[in-house]
Amino acid sequence: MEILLAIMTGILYASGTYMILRRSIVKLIIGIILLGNGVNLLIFLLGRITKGEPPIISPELKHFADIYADPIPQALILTSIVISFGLQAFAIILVKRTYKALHTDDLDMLNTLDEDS
Amino acid sequence: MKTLILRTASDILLPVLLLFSVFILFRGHYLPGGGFVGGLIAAIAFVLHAFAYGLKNTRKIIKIHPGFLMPLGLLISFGSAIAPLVAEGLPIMTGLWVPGHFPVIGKIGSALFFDTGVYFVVFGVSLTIIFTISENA
Amino acid sequence: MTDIIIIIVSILGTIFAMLAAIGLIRMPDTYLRISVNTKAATLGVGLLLAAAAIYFGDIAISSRVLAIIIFIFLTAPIGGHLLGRTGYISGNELYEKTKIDDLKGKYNKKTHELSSGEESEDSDGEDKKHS
Amino acid sequence: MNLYDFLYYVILPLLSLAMVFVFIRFVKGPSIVDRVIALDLIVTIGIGIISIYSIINNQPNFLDIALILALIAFLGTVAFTYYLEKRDKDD
Amino acid sequence: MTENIITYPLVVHLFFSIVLMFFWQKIKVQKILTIVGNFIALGVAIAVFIHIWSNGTQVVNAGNWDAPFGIVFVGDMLSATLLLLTAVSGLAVSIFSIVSVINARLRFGFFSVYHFLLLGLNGAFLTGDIFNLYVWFEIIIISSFVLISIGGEKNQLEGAIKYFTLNFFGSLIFLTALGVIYGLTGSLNMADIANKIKLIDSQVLIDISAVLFLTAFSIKSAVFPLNFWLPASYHTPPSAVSAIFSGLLTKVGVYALIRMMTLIFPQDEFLMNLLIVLSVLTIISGSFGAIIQNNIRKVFSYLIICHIGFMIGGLGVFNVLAISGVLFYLIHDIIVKTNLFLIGGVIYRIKGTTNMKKIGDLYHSFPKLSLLIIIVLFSLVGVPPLSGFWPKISLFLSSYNNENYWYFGALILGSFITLVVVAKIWSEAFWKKQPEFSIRKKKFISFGQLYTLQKWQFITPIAILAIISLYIGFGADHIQTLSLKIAEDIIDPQNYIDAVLKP
Amino acid sequence: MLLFVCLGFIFSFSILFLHKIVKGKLAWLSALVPLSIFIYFAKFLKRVSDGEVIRSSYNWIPSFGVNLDFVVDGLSLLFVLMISGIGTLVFWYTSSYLKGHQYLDRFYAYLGIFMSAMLGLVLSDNLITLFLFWELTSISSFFLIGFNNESSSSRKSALLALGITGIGGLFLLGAAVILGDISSSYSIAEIMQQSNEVVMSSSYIFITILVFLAAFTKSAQFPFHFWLPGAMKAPTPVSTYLHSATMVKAGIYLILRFSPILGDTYFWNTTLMIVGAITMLYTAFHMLFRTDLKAILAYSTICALGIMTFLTGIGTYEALIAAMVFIVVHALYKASLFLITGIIDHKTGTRDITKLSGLRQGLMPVAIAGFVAASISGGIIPTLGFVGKDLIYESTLHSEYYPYVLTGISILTNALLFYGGFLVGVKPFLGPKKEEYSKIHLPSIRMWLPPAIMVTLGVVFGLAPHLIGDTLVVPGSKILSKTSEAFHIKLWHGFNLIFWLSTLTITVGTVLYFVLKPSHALVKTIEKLEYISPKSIVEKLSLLYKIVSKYWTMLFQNGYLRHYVATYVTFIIILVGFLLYQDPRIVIDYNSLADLTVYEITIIIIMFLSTLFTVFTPSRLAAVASMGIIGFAFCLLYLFYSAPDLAMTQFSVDTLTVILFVLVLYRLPKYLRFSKNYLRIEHGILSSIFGTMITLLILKVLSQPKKTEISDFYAENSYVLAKGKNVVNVILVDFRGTDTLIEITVLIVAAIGVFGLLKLRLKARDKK
Amino acid sequence: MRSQFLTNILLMLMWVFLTGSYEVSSFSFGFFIGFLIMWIIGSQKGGNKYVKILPRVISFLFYFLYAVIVANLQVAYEVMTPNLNVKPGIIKIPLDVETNVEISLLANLITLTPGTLSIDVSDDKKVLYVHTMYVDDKDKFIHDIKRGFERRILLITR
Ligand code: NA
Ligand code: NA
Repeated sequence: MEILLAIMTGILYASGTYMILRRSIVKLIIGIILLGNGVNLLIFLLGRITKGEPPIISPELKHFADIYADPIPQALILTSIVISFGLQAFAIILVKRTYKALHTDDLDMLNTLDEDS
Repeated sequence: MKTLILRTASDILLPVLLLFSVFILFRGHYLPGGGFVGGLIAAIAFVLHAFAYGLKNTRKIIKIHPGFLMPLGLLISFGSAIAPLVAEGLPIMTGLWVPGHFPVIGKIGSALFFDTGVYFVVFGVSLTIIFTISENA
Repeated sequence: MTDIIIIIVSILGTIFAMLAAIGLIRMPDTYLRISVNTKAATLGVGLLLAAAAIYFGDIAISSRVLAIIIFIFLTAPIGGHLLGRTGYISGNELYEKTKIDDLKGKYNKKTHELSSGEESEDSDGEDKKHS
Repeated sequence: MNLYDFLYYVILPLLSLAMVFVFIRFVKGPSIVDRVIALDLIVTIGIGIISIYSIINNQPNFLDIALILALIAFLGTVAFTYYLEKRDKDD
Repeated sequence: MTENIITYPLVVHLFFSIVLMFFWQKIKVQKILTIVGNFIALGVAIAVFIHIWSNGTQVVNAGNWDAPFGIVFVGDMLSATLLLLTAVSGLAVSIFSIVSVINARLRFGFFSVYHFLLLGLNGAFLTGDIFNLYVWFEIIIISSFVLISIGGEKNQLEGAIKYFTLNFFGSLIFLTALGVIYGLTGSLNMADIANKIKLIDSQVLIDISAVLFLTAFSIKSAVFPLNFWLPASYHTPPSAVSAIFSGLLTKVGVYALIRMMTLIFPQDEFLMNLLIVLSVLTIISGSFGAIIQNNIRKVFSYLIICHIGFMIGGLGVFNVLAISGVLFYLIHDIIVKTNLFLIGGVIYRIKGTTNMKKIGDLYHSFPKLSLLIIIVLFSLVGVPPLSGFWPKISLFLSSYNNENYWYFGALILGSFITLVVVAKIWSEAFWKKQPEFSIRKKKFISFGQLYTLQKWQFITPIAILAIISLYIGFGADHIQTLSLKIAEDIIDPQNYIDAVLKP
Repeated sequence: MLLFVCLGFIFSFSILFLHKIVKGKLAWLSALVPLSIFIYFAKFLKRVSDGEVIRSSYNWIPSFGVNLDFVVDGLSLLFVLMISGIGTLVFWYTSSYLKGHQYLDRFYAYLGIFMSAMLGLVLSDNLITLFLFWELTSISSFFLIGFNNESSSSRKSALLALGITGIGGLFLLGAAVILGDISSSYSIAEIMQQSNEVVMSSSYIFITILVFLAAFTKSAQFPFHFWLPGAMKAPTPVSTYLHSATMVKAGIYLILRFSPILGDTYFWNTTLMIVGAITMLYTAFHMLFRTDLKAILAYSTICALGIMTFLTGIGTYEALIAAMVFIVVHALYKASLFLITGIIDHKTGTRDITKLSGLRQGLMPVAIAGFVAASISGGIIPTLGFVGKDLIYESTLHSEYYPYVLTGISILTNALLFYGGFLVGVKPFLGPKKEEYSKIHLPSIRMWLPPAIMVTLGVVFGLAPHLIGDTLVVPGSKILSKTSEAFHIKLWHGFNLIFWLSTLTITVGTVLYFVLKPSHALVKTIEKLEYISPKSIVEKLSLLYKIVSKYWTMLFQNGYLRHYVATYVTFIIILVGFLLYQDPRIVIDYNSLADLTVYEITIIIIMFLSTLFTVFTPSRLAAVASMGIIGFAFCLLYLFYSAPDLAMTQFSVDTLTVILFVLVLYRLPKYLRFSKNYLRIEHGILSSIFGTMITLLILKVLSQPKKTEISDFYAENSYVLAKGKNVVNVILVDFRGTDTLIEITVLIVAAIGVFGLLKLRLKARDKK
Repeated sequence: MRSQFLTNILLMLMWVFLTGSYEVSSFSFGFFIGFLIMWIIGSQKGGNKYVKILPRVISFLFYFLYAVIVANLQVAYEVMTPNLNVKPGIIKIPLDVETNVEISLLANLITLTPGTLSIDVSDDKKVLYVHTMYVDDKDKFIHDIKRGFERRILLITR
């Protein structure tokens, strides 16, 4: 299963990157979200996965009796999801503002800047 | 959206979802949940209301401005983070616990306050973002 | 004994879920698909949840499962209504064999106000011309 | 065949299959409303899968996720219809 | 107990950002609060510095969980120095922003976000946990992102989108690296990682994670070819914002590179060579960019890149002398680069543009201000004995002795181009007669129209920072002693590891 | 001593407050500053002539080994007295020359800085301090050349001069640093002790090259000479002081100072001789093609500098003495000629030699001074010039290498210098008086007395060469050539070979003076060859540099975001790919992997297909909906792999994101297919490689064993110590609570940002 | 005021229900939470009515359950048989129910019953548009609805 997930992670990275490389800002944001998912999956996988044993101690126990999933990657991913949410929200609004200012979704219209002014 | 059916539903769902969000918040230390998801659900409750009734009406029914919830929540979390520092000279984030055991919540300690702060922040942030967007959509 | 009940309930649930899925593929227009979705799936998932409630047999868990089921039954038709309405407004075509369309022309194109068509025949007629 | 095996080898695969069917509709569309219907149904079937999965793993906690899914997925549908309506209004 | 003092800078900034949020619309209160807050922060930073100077590395286990189980804050001399510099720049820029940032911006939480930014910077300098570092980075990014884009004119939005996307990419790589390092060591505590990484048998994997970290931090610090976001975005926001960006933001990346290179991957040949190559390219690229620009702020942006090259090259040489040079340069650079953009702001305020082709005559009209500015510009160039000069001794020498001749040459090139560019700025903006056309905006309140107090608010921070750079130059002995002390301290990772893990 | 070295700095700084005085009638008082320095240092003459070396040391930056160590020996005192003496005269002269100038105060400030820098430079015993003052001379020179800053050619010349001397300075720093490292001290005296180690070290050639580059750029040696004629854009006192008498000699000083350390090798001597000779000849001939007085003087200055380099290159005791004497000779006559030119320019408004004649009427004292100066320059007995020339021929004839060739070159150059000196110092005063110059009368004494004093000194020293020889030149040379041999400089050696050579020189010079007539046609001729001159080559190179810069910057910083991203990705691919290629082994223990089940595969397939769908669907909304499915698939995946909290969070965040998207999207236009096909393919390939690499990386990491110390600690203590059973939540609010605190802060900032981004603009618009 | 209190009690019960802990502390905490929620969302329009009707709605759910099962059997037949025999149509049904809750209830109920889907209620609340799979006789269909569900709802709500 890890192999499949590793491939899936690769696909997410690839498709996210591909989307970022498009000219549409909306696609850019979609790409960012895909990459965000991809990296979460990567952390999840590299922290090793365990089936059906959530890191929650049973009500009657004081610590785990059995194997359990590594909680650290989960906590990290949670944090990363929340942070990405903040960033994505802002990015989405940025797109909107940009569209309002420029009336285009085309990133290539945003290249005036780097030339010598 | 001007649809009667949705409005009726959102009337029912709003308090239920809020209740549920608090539930999710408090059980977080023992079971899946916590301040983050709780806060999101609370926000979603109002978002649903806003979809049904429009933003103006939703604003009317919220007593506390969401913009105020953000610093408030952060203050709560911040307070529980530095409480040990101020009170006992312990490092920040050190857990302080009230003796005793409570249903659902379990033990009451600074961690709970911390998570409550998270709840408010997430609630406030999500509402602020969504309200701002819909106002300027 | 509970095992058998669970098996039966879960089979039923699965069948209904499968029905909804197949229905979604087979049905020729949006409205029919919504119909299938709202009904079969709701029942199916309700049964599957019930299976879990039976399995755990704990009052706290059962009450939670009940809450989920209530919730699904509450929201599913509202979702169906919203989708149907939106589908109509955004002009999803009706199946070719559709016989009657009382809704035709009743939505105001700008405001999406829905008239009952009861006030006067004239306005009704005008709306028809529009569409 | 005990209960777990049955759920594991019969029910879950069937539900997965159902999900794939729905996904086919999602891809086919044709209209965005059809896609949203499919999305909604996928989540609904997912809730079913979760409840079976919680039995298999003897983890009642998983049902909470089903609860959250049920609550929130509905909002997704509302959002999409809201969008479609608004878009139509302004065109 | 006393070690808790190192967390005070965080407490102060977080506290003030919260309080500022409560005074959302009250601009006057906000202005006072932010000044008070930054003064307190400076006081705390000085106290922290003295404390660490006299008591050695301080470690706070947040949550009272022993390392490596909780998050640790580690204050060594390196952190203390950077905290102090952050506080100084932070205060200067806050004074500057009181007059230079328009009220509309202030009404939208400018100062609050500003304190969040400083909070992030302080946190990044203090944390001893790699994931925590990521989180601090994110608060830095989002704050800077907000500061860049609020008030979004077209070019600001353009800058913001590029800034966002490329920095997001940096975060992505950071997280990827984090995942790899966690997968390899099962730890997030940097000291612990440093210990555990030695036990990994696959050098290639260590190198890959190093390269990924390096990429992430290089994006932050604008190392070629990962620097594109910087010139694309630094000249768009208000000068106060650019000032804090240019002074501190890229330096966080450099700091992270220093930590990573000295603590986690010390003496890694591959990394060292890579850093040298990158530094040469960065210097060249920065100098290329700087020479062709006409906009002063853009010139400064490219100079930032060029000088980042100086620093990472020294890191690549990796010996006590080179690292002391890097640290000295870092100290100098934070103060001077902050000041440069403040100066850019004043020029903008006077002329309504920072395009060299369109301005002139500053020397004639503002002789004393010009004098102040030339001190800063010469500090930047490293005219001896001003601040930029001294670290070059260490860098020249260490690169030559280490046979990094390309880097040696690049240092000369970079220094030379900086000189030429600064002379060009002087010649164009200060000497030349004001050209005919003036693009001053209609409602623009120019410098001459300001009240005296406001003028002083513009000038004071520049003067303070200029005096500090003069101190760095003339009191180079102090700075060099400090840099050497830090360099000797960090070059042996065991010092840090022992302080954190208390064997 | 420090006080006197820094007196100029103090003076300049005080001008900030005293600018009114300095600008006013009392401006001439500022000459007291150099004068007091002159007097202070003159007191050392006795001790120095006794062979004493006076040191004074001030601690400054011991951690760098940088101290303000000053040493007064023959060489430095010679320079110090020249700097402060000529400085006095120039300061004095300036008070009249720039009388009433708006920025006279600034001018004095620059001069003051320059003077101190120059003093520091020649007095420093510490290489870094020397470099410090060296740079300050370049900087102050920049300000002085650009003094007329409204003229674009002034600014350009200033930039050029700074550019050339600036890069030279950096080379000097390089040399200083390496030298300091080899001998573990920056003290020149100490390095001199270890000159053997330096010469034997592997860095010797490199150091020497750096020193040469520094010296040649500063002293305008071929091919770096071209900045100097341009620097003559500066007001005349500057040309006098910096660009003939003092600063340009800093390079010569440097070579002299370093000759006991680096000298006496084949490389050292030949390089200096060759460069010196080329410079001498090249610029001497150039002199023939100039009509501007200052230009003639500029080229003759370079020529003289060439001679000095050349002499240092010969490197013998006599040659060093000759060089030092020639420095004094040149300073005296060249400074005078410049000041005289300044007077002419001031009075007639032109410096064109073809237009000037008959100025002796009305300017008699100036004319006399001019004649004497020309005589010194031409080496006519009994001036110091004669002494100097004698010494030159003596050294060339006794040179180790090619004595006759060297002597020939020297004769030719000296003859041309003779010509140049008379052209400037004599020709304008001869001939018929022109109408337009009839009203010319003698300027203020402050202007004509300084040159008069200097030429008088030139004669006095000529008659009594021991005045400088025994006190300064010989003691200085002894140190430089590490000898204690006595040497007495004399005016008259009898009718020996050298005398005849001098006579020959003067004869050739005289012939040239009468045969050659400066004309504009000649100027035109030389301008035709300009394109191959070092100046134009350097200008072309700098243009090329700019073009390359532009090309490079446009190549990388081209404004296209996707180009940037592609570069980032490529960067990672190259590095990580390279490393993976080094060790491509991936060993996976298949037993340790989780089993595959139908539902997992289904989820993965759905995730995969919806990812593809998201990427390729032409409908934006469908893409968003598809993102919803991906999010849901993630939710299930997290659930299957024991992460219920993640599943919850992922799904709720995803829904919220979809809502945001939906709220924002409906205003946006439909997706357009913007990108060109080849770009799509290119990006597709790039992305696929990136993705593949990530997959390989994951598999490679997974083949390593996992360490669980920390997770185990959490598992053990989550409930016991932190009182929570949901370990993930305990981590979030307790073990790693700080992360969470900052994470919610991030959210708040994002919200503030959203608020500001959407609202601020509206307000601004409202204001209109 | 009274209805507010009722809602508060209802929320408290739900809390107990969710937590599955039937202790005094749980009840009191639930009441407290409910009170807070009521305070935050303030005087919400329609809240009063919701309070009165909620118990009836819950009892009605069981009727829904029955209806849903019947509905599904029909759909199952339609889906599984090879030919599509549907003759769909959208039909306008005049309403006698008046309150929002009644209308919503009716609409949702219709949606959950055999072959029908409520699409929308007209803005003047006079008619309900229903999509149905089988239109054989329009008038009979309207009559069935009015006699069946609408009457039942009115019976319960009034
Ligand atoms: Na704690
Ligand atoms: Na139905």
